[in-house]
Amino acid sequence: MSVNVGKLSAEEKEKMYSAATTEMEYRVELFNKMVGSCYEKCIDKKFKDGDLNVGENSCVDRCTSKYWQTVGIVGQMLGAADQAAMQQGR
Amino acid sequence: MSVNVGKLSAEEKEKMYSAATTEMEYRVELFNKMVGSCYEKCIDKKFKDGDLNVGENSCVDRCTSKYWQTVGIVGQMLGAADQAAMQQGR
Amino acid sequence: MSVNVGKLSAEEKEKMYSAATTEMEYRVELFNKMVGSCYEKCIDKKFKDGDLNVGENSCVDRCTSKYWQTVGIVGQMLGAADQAAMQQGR
Amino acid sequence: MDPSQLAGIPPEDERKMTAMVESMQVRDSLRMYNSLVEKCFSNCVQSFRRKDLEKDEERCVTKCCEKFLKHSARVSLRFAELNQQTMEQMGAPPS
Amino acid sequence: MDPSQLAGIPPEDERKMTAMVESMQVRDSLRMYNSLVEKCFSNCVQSFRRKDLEKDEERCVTKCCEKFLKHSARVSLRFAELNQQTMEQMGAPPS
Amino acid sequence: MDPSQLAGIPPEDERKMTAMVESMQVRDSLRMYNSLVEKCFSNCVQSFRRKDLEKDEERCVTKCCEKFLKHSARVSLRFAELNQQTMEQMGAPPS
Repeated sequence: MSVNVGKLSAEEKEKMYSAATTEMEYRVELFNKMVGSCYEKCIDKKFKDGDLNVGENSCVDRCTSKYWQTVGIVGQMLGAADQAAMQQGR
Repeated sequence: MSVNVGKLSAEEKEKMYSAATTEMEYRVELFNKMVGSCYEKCIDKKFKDGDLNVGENSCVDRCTSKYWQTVGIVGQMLGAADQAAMQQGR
Repeated sequence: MSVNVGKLSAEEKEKMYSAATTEMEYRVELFNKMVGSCYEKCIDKKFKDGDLNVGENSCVDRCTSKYWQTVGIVGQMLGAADQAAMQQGR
Repeated sequence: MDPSQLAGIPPEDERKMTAMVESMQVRDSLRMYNSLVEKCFSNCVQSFRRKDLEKDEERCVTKCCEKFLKHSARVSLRFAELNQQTMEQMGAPPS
Repeated sequence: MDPSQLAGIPPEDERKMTAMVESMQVRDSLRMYNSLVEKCFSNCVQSFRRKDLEKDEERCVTKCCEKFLKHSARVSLRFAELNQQTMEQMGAPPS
Repeated sequence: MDPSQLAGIPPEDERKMTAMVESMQVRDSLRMYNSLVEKCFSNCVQSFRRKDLEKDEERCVTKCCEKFLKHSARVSLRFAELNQQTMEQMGAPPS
């Protein structure tokens, strides 16, 4: 998978940087949505305390794990066509 | 409405591409919001089945039609000033 | 705080424009979120009338003031590390 | 970024900045358009027995839109004041 | 922006436009991926007593995803029709 | 995109990449700032009889913010682990 960037044309480089940017944006968004979803599912909104309690901590761990599995299932479902489009973004 | 792109200056071209990008982003967002709104209004969230039933299908058709009319009304309301700004984006 | 732009290198200029863009995007988003939050908190959604009534008007004034104070508190909480990152964007 | 902070800005850079600000404004107003449609549609349209808006749904969308624009204009005034106050408290000269 | 409006577009500009459209499509489909995950997760996953998805949560996510894709495809058809009708009403020649 | 995949990357491109990553991080942390304000405001501020935050609203915003940052840090750890595990399962050498 390693690429010798120095040998690419200006246009190929442009494409590569654009793909890398898109990929990074995708990961940042995935992370942000995971933070948001597990916050909704696990965190008590009364805010008596500034710490996560034991229940919240283990809920967050399970929530991230389940979220990740959901990413996998949805990825499979999006199937061949979209897979191809995503490959480009990778 | 046709434009001879070959005769435009670099700056004019830059402007045109930027306007085309903005316009496309607007349409993609409009489509995505329509998908989201009609999903909320029409789709049963129990997910017993992976197909849309008859009721959901006709709800989606009417929902998109009503959404489009709403786009028209809001567009008129945004009036002259904003219309001008939008014209630029077109 | 004044900068003589004419004396900057191309790279420094690029950085400055990018920082200015990020800063402007931040302010626009802050404004949009304030509009959205105070809309949810203050505006009656029955839409009998197209005008804001007295109660809504004063609610909006207080809401924006409290929102602004919240921006200040959260900003302090994000603390030294993020403060630094934000400084860059300013 | 206050434009008055920029001394000796060359004309071609100023043009670039202006173009950037303009394109951001167009993009932002189109985004506002889309989100206003979404908001008023979600608040006003509840029935899907026909493909055309009912008279009262139409009226609701109109009022919703009117009200939002007035709300947004009021927040905009307050936002400017709050920005101004904050700048003054920070000891910056009022511009 | 209808490509047919562009007469005499030079090849290098066409390439630039195509690249722009392509990168927008990739970005949009990745965004759709993320929001579909969020939607189906929020609708289907309620219990956090284990770290693996329950069988019925998994089934729910699958159905949710299937249903969303069908919904999205249907809206896409309608969207194209509505665009078409609007262009015709505005007197533009159908393309 | 793992930087180690890039062999022979010229210095000016590396600088460009680094600048891109940095500007994305700044933008993302500012976005996080905005959404944290929105979240804690919406959860903690309910009354609008005065123009200043009540003492308990202020306390709530502080706790809300503290808690969100701890939550976000924990998710960040798990996210890194899950990425790592997935890469190993796909047969890629752990970096």
